[in-house]
Amino acid sequence: MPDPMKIRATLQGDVADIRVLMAHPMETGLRKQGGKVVPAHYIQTITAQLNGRTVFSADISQAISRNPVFAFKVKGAKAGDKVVITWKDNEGQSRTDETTVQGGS
Amino acid sequence: MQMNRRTLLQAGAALGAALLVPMRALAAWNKAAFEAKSEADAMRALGMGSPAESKDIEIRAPEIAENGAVVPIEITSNIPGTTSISVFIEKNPFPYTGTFEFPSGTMPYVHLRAKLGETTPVRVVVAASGKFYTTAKEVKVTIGGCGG
Amino acid sequence: MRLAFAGTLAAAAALLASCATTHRGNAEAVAMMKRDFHAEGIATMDRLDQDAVQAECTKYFNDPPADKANELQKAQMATIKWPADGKLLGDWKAGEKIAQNGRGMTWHDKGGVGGSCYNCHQIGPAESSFGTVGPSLYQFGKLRGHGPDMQRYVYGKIFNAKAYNACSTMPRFGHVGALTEHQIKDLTALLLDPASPVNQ
Amino acid sequence: MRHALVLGIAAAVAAGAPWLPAAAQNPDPTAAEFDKFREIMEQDNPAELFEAKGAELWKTPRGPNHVSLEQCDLGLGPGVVKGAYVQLPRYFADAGRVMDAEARIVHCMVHQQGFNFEDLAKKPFSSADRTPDPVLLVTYVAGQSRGMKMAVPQDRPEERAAYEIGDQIFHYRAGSYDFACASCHGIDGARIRTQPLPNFTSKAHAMAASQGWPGYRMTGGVMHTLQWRLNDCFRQQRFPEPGYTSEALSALITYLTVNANGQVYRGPGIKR
Repeated sequence: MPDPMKIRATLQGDVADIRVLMAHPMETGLRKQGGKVVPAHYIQTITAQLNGRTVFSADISQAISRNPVFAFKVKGAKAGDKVVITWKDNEGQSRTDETTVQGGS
Repeated sequence: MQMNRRTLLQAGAALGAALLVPMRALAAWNKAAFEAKSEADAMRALGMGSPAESKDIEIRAPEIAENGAVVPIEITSNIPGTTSISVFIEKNPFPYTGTFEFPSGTMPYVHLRAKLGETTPVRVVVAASGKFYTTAKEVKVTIGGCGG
Repeated sequence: MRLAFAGTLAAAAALLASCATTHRGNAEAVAMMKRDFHAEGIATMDRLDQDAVQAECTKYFNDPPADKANELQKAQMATIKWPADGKLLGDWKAGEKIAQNGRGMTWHDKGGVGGSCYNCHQIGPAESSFGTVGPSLYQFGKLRGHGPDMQRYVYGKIFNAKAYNACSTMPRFGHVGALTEHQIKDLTALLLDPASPVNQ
Repeated sequence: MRHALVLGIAAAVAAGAPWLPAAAQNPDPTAAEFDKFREIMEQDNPAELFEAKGAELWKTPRGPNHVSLEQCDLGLGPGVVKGAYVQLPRYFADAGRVMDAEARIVHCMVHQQGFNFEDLAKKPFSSADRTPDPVLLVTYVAGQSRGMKMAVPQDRPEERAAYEIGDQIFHYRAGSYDFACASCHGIDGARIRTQPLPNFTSKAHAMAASQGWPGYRMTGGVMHTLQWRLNDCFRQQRFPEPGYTSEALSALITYLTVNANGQVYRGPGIKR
């Protein structure tokens, strides 16, 4: 079971600043350990929903850093809106976490 | 055989892109693009043709990266109608790094962190109203500490 | 701003001067390290034992009295093994590789030892990732000449930096057997050979 | 004009200018570029992922004795975690020695949970596929002092002795290359390759020894503590290996942290 994400969603005016940390090795398949190649293992797709509507999606490669960090901004959000983020990796593992938009400055 | 398959893939990708640009370009994780060993091949697999140079794309990334394993990159598109931002790290073994999609209501902005194997241009291609625009920024990768 | 510059320098100098007369014992610390450290890989426990240079430089915060410094330098000078063939300049290209290599003498290092030169010095113009613990050596030969005396100085300095400055931060690469005669010749060439990029 | 300003700042930094804000302090253009992005990196720091795991671990009954660490005394009384990290190292009567955070947590794991010290000390540092429990716990505990001022005690004679011994270890030149900690970290404004070297003998830079540790290290993408940092420093120093959580390391950490008392600790950080 993959470790949970850390999601922060803060309102700035009516824009939700959404920042996410994901626990994932993002193995390139090029790294060697003890003389053996560590197989590629990396997140391929990410989707984010705000109150059930897709607001962000990404297809990514193994060149994204280990323990990935992403941030994006969604207009028309309000405090209490539900943010759900899902990632899927090349080994078929996935993880979904959620948070609510926090009122900010 | 190889040629045919490749041509077919390209055609498929181009067709897909042409049909879906306003809605969702990311129909499926584009294996051909991600496995391409050059930026040009990857862009071809993504059906981007030759994007026009644009000054309306901002890339914020360090001139010299403290560590090539984690290079922060922030991209903002000021092109009206932006639907996606794609990133290519030219000198990486597989340059195509990803595409970020923005349905209407999401600002054309993304922060990501990427691995850079060596000093390289980071190229961004923006899709806006069915057209492609590009700009690039060079990031230097150096030896950091004691090297031992 | 200029005034502040002069003022802070004076303060720094006063601070340094006060350190020069300070020395102290460290028996407790040494005993604790000998109890709490252990040999690892090639790093045996005798590495914690100080020789005269290490002991005196620790004691005097790297600023021993002049007569003590002279005495140490004389003894260190006597350790330098000059090449039997009398030649001090090797191949600057090989020297550049040695200067780049920061490996050697740590716990699990095996094989070749590098000079770690770029860790502390600017040297060739092509390498922008250089340290500043030591002075810049860029254009060293061009600025200071490359005659026999300079060759001898550079070779000797790399072999045993403490022969010239008792408490130099620079390791004694030849004296401790980290670099070979051949490697030191190559590094000497990197700094002095008129064809070396250092002197372009 | 600009040139004069840069010179002035360089000189001020060389002399350790406490009146300048941290952001204005870096005269080295490479280091200044790193500083510019440091804030962005810190804003979203994968260290938080490890902090969260450490929090779980802290309250989970574990070890042969099947108890949690909730009764572990980090110096502020059993179970008090908030603010404990910025007041370590300190003297613990039950152990008869000064202990840094990791030494103390390992002590609790051994004496309360029943873990074997030798097992914990066998591979105490993070690798690509493994983050040892003490590392997660230290990260959690450190996070519970975020935003607080360093207040490492020097009330007891044992704590003052630890500072003095740490000072001596810091200046002790030995090993194949004649290095002391002070060789690289006792000078102002220098760097190794492109990596700036804080001068830990200067009050102005002292916080650099605590700030950012425990830290998420970009190289390898792993979490490391001060115990690891000092271990690897001694490796680079060409010394033998210091014992994990040994008194010598606690003494050195005491020396490095006391000098920063009064400055604000920002929590687990991010490192090159």
